[in-house]
Amino acid sequence: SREESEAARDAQKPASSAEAAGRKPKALTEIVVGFSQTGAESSWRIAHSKSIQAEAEKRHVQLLFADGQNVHNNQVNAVNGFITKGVDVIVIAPQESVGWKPTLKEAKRAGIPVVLTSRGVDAEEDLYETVMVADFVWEGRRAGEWLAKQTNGKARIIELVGTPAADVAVMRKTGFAEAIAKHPDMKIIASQSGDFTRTKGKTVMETLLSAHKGEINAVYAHNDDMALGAIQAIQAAGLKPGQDILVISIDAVKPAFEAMMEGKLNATVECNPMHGPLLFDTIDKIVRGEKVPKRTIVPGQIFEREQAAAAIGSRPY
Amino acid sequence: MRGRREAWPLLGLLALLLFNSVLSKNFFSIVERDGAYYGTPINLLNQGSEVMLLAIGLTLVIAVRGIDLSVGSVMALSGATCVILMKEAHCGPLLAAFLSLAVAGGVGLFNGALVTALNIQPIIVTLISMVGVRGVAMLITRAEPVTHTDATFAFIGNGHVGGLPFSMVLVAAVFVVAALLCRRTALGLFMEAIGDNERASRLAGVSDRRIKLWLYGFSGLCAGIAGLVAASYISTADPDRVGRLRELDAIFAAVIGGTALTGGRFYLGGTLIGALLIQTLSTTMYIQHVPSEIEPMPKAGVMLLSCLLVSEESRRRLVELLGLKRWQ
Amino acid sequence: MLRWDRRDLPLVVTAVLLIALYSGVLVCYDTARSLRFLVDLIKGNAAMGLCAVGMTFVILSGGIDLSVGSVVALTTVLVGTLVAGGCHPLLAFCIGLAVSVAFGAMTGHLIHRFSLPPFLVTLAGMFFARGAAFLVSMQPIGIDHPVLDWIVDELGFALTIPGLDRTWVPATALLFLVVLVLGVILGRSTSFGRNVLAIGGDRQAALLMGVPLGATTVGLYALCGLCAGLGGVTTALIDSAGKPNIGAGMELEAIASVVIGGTLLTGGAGSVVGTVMGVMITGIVRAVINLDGRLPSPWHHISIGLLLLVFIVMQQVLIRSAPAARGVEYGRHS
Amino acid sequence: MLSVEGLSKSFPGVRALHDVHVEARAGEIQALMGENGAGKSTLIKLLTGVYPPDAGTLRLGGAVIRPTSPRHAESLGISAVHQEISLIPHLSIADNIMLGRQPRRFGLIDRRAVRAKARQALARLSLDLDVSRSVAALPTALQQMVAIARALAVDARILILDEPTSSLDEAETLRLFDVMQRLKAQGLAILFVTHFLDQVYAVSDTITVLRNGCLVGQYASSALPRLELVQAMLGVEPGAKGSAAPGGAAGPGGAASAAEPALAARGLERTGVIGPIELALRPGEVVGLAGLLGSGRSETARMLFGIEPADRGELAVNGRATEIKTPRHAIRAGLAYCPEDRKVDGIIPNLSVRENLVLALQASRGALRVLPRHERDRLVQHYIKALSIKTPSPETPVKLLSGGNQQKVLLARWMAMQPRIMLLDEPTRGVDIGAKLEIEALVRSLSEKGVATVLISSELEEIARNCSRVVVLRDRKQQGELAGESVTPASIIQSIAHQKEAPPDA
Ligand SMILES: Nc1ncnc2c1ncn2[C@@H]1O[C@H](COP(=O)(O)OP(=O)(O)OP(=O)(O)O)[C@@H](O)[C@H]1O
Ligand SMILES: Nc1ncnc2c1ncn2[C@@H]1O[C@H](COP(=O)(O)OP(=O)(O)OP(=O)(O)O)[C@@H](O)[C@H]1O
Ligand SMILES: [Mg+2]
Ligand SMILES: [Mg+2]
Repeated sequence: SREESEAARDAQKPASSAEAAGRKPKALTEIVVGFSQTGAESSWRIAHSKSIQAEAEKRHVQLLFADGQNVHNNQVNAVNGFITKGVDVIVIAPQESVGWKPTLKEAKRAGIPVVLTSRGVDAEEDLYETVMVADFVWEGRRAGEWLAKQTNGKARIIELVGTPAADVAVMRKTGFAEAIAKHPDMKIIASQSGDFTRTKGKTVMETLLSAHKGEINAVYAHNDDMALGAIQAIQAAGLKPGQDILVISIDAVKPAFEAMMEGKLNATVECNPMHGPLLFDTIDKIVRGEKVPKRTIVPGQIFEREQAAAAIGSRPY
Repeated sequence: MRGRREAWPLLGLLALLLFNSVLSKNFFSIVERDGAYYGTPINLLNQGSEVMLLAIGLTLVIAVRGIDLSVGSVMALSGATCVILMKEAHCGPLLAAFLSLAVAGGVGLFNGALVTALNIQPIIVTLISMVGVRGVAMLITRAEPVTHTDATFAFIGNGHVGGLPFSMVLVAAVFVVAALLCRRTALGLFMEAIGDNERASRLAGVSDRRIKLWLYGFSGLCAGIAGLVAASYISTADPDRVGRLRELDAIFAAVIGGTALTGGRFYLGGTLIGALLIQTLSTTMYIQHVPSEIEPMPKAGVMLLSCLLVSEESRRRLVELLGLKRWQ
Repeated sequence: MLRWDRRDLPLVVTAVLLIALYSGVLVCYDTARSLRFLVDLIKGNAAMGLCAVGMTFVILSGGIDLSVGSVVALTTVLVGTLVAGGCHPLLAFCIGLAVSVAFGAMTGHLIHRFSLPPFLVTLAGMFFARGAAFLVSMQPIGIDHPVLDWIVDELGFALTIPGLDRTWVPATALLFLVVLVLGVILGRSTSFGRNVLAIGGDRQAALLMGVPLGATTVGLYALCGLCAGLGGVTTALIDSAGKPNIGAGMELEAIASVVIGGTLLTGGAGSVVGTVMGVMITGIVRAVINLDGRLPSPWHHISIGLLLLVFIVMQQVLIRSAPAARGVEYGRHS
Repeated sequence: MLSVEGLSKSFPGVRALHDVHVEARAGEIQALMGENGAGKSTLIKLLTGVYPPDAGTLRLGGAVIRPTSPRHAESLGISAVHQEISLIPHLSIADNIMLGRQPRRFGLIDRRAVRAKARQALARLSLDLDVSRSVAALPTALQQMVAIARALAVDARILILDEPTSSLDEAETLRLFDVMQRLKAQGLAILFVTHFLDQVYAVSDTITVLRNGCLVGQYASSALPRLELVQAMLGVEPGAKGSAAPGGAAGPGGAASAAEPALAARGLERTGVIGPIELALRPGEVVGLAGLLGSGRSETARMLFGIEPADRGELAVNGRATEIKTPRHAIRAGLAYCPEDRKVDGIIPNLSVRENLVLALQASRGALRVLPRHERDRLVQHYIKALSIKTPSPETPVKLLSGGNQQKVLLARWMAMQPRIMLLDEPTRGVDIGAKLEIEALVRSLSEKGVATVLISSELEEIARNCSRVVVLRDRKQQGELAGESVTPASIIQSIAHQKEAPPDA
């Protein structure tokens, strides 16, 4: 069967870089890391890639970078390529959490440790070393709580959802819904997808503003890009974003801070993309044979308008 | 005859608008503020302008039995070029816009050259540019959305002229230019001849290659204008997401407007109606709170219905079904 | 008896260039020098390749099917939901395939019966199937079943090339290869295949020559639906999951592979063999980018574009300059 | 065997057939005659189920039949060759002949058997072709033969041939007639359309005449003199139209002689395809190109017109050395070319008669100098009348016209250009006798105005009638030239045959 055949193959190639069971400890500078990134669809994602690439360079790790162009299958193929190539560590930033099991099994069979970043996968825990994520549900909940406090539990909200079925969107929606469920006077008038993009954020907001004239007093966007689009739509409709209509979003990228400084965005919940340093600390431990925790939450915080000016200087992305 | 042809998609559009005005009370309400009009119908025109621009260019290419899948990527490229030129080369907005349109037209001509000189199938040529051009757009913006606020630039996608969105003025201008070129000169005749029977047209002395080349260039140019509108609309050049799958919308607009993918007769007016139909459809989905996940379903339904409406064969069958003997 | 046929020229040129491309990759990247690379290539492109086989027939008939990507998604969620609901996976596969075939047949019926443009109908089909997939399940669902694990882990065979290496050929790759062979036979040696070519070559003439337009058209799109359904089953196996949002853009990739393989988009000329080469070419080009691993994101796009462009241009130049091509112009219908 | 009762069919704006009764008997060849647009092809399409009839019944051996598709008709035993050659260009000859009836082995097509059967079918027409070649590469005449072979390859009870001989030369036509006689002896009913009166009398037993969609009558061939046949078809005294009847032709081209050649080709050649050709064409002269099927007549015209341009030799137009690499060059130099295959090279099917007619003229003026509306209308009116093109309106898509009328539109397209040199490849193909004479008269009147013409025709009579000189081609090379008194059908045949060492496929 398969196991035998794989064993036979490994026997034929004893010098294979990844030796299945007992990995020899190695230094970071000796290893090759394969990194399968989702794509380059948002400022957040780009900051995430950059952080990892920059850190690899800093620590002299050879990093193979594969852009999945937002297609799950491309990522699976890239990871399979890494396995064939026999890299030392595989880093995956999955486009989707579901659909990784067979590939991870494959990596395990080849004895290559897998580190997940930015999103977890739906698979047994022993298939990967560790996962490094932000808590998306928490982010949504935090945004909901903030809005409840600001509006004293009374709000008529437009929710700009991310890409349908993307689990970040699902979780941010869930968290937010949890938070506002406690306040009967907080109502979501419309919940429409803005695809995580500025253009669709603006288009959807424009349309909804015309359709619900005078009814809306808050916008919750699943990412900053959509919020920035919505802000433009609010302005075009002759209203003051941040004042007539409160706007809160998630991610905390630089343009969001600029918008907050102009008073147009009220708050943004941080979802920290700077996984690089933490990631390579973890990889370092793994290749040296140390134990690492199964799950690392990359912590975030909420930034409000008032803090923007102070914080923007230190924002790296 | 031409008029009759466009009546059917128009009927579809009117039906959709009627449906909206019944279901949502202030669908047609328009307000005036600072000399400009606002309201859902105006939004519709403004938001639909991108697809209209793309579809005008595509209609002409489709008329000569071609196709241009690269338009979405060209949008991204022209927006990116313009913003980067303004931001990093400190070009004036007009010069930047002009240069980026030249780049967009250049991509179109490149497509045209490969199609005509090397005889490569249009779909494959433009599919390759679709991938490659997107890459170039990402390269010049370093793969990030680039924001640039400039009043003149912002005017393209947000400004008003005579109370109407400037983007509509652009659409009207491009439409009039295209229509005049095709219908007041013999170009339209040549295009329809090429699309219908390329060999025979060549033997009749029509310079098919040259016409095709320029039409691809024109399609690139239209996509370039659409790209400027898109970038200006959000004051940002977004190289990765702008224009994705827009080519399908634009082709749909052209085809529902009566232009066949197999070339020949083309209907620019029908194309505009088709583009409006698509935009109205999306707007309807937003307004009626159709969950984004199942949004495609009703969209498919309306698309199919409008196809059936436009197809002569299906009208004939319907008449047969209803037992009405004679039609016309 | 093998005879040289001028109409096979594009195919031969494509094959030669494919071999050249593959050899180039072998020389440049040592990791490609394994059987596993090849098997990965097949496995990784199995779903798209399956769609491309069905698409070949549709394009040969002068049509197009934009719905395949969505049908893949619909099949995966159907399988996922059914298995999650306690249905046996094999039964779930059959139901998924039945639905996709029915979907394709319906598309074909609409196209033929009301003489609608395939582009519009299948675009509507693309939206419809996507929406239906989301209706079945709004969220991705993992598929967990011992039978599936067995298929993924145990079904297949170990392939050894003496002196080279040994690798595992999984069921998904096998399925693709089997469908390929069947597709080639269907295209070359059945009257269905001839009829498809006839319709694509000249619809009116085909009608006058007694080709059953209706049955063939419905059959075509049903076949394409079946292939997309198989693509869905493959995807469900590879991912162990059903996802309503998968397969977007797959239709264009499949069309690209078909056309690169030498099939005319206007119909009437081309072959499944060509499509296989097209699938391999696009697959290799993508794999090269990943093998290299040093390119930043923008260059991924640009390199794919450039490599394909060089390939296509060489293909055309070689075909045109080949001595046999002279005088072909005489009867070229384009 | 087949009887048609009260058959009617209307298209928007046209009554194509009205209350037609036809009787086809087993073991009989029946000729279907009528002017262009009389409704012959429509009748055939009703018989083969391409269109449903508006009214009327069909009976086959007494039983009422309602063919719903060509496939259905074929299963009923009705096999047809349609007027516009209906073959699939990219498929091989064998596939075209056997499409839909391939022999199988283990459920799969037995390709060896397909080829063998196709070869057999061709052999019945004494043809020996490489059946694995695609039909697109064949000259029109051979395509026509393949289409006929296909129709003969089934066990039909009724065989319908719509202008099968329009692009065949004499030898091929005779071979076809031979086969028809054999089939007739086997008890088939054969329906046969042609515009050649000689052929009608050579093979047919009965003659059915249609005029304007109505039945004029059904006659025994032996009882219907030619003159009466023509009268029945045209509905007028033949004298009125047929004044320039065959034989009475005034020797043309007498006037032009000493003037500078309008077109002079010296050693013109396309390597491996055609040539070298030596040709000097004086203004007002009509030169014929004669040769067997595939001898390279069409290729010569295509080379002169720059479609497959020459790669060696010299060409001078009006004494000036001219390079013709594309059709546009040729048009600019004053050439016009009416192609042989109107479906592929000629008509723009979905455009209107008007648009088809002005296309070349407009193309030569460029896109910007639009032909004024009234000018267009005048041209179109003029040519519709001059060539008696039968069309419901100038706005009708040309594909809806009858075959002969499409051909006239093409001729009109080129005459409107007022060219100095005309290359006419089978210009009278599928055109009825009345119109044929009109076209010939037009060619003559143009030549009187100084237009030089190259005329290609498989009908040697036509060449002899119109040409002052004939260039004979063989095996795609120029073989010789006849001039003056020696231009007669007999001498042309002799000239073609004389240099033949051995018949090609005996
Ligand atoms: N599909 C159609 N739609 C509209 N009109 C048609 C159609 N087919 C034929 N007609 C018209 O019907 C009439 C009869 O045409 P038909 O082809 O039967 O003539 P025909 O006798 O075969 O002439 P020819 O000798 O030129 O082939 C013509 O006026 C033609 O324009
Ligand atoms: N018996 C044949 N089998 C296959 N191809 C042939 C045959 N005879 C001629 N050809 C092809 O026909 C072409 C020349 O035909 P062309 O059309 O010039 O002849 P033509 O004299 O005009 O005959 P026609 O009047 O039948 O068209 C050549 O390319 C040649 O390859
Ligand atoms: Mg006819
Ligand atoms: Mg000829």
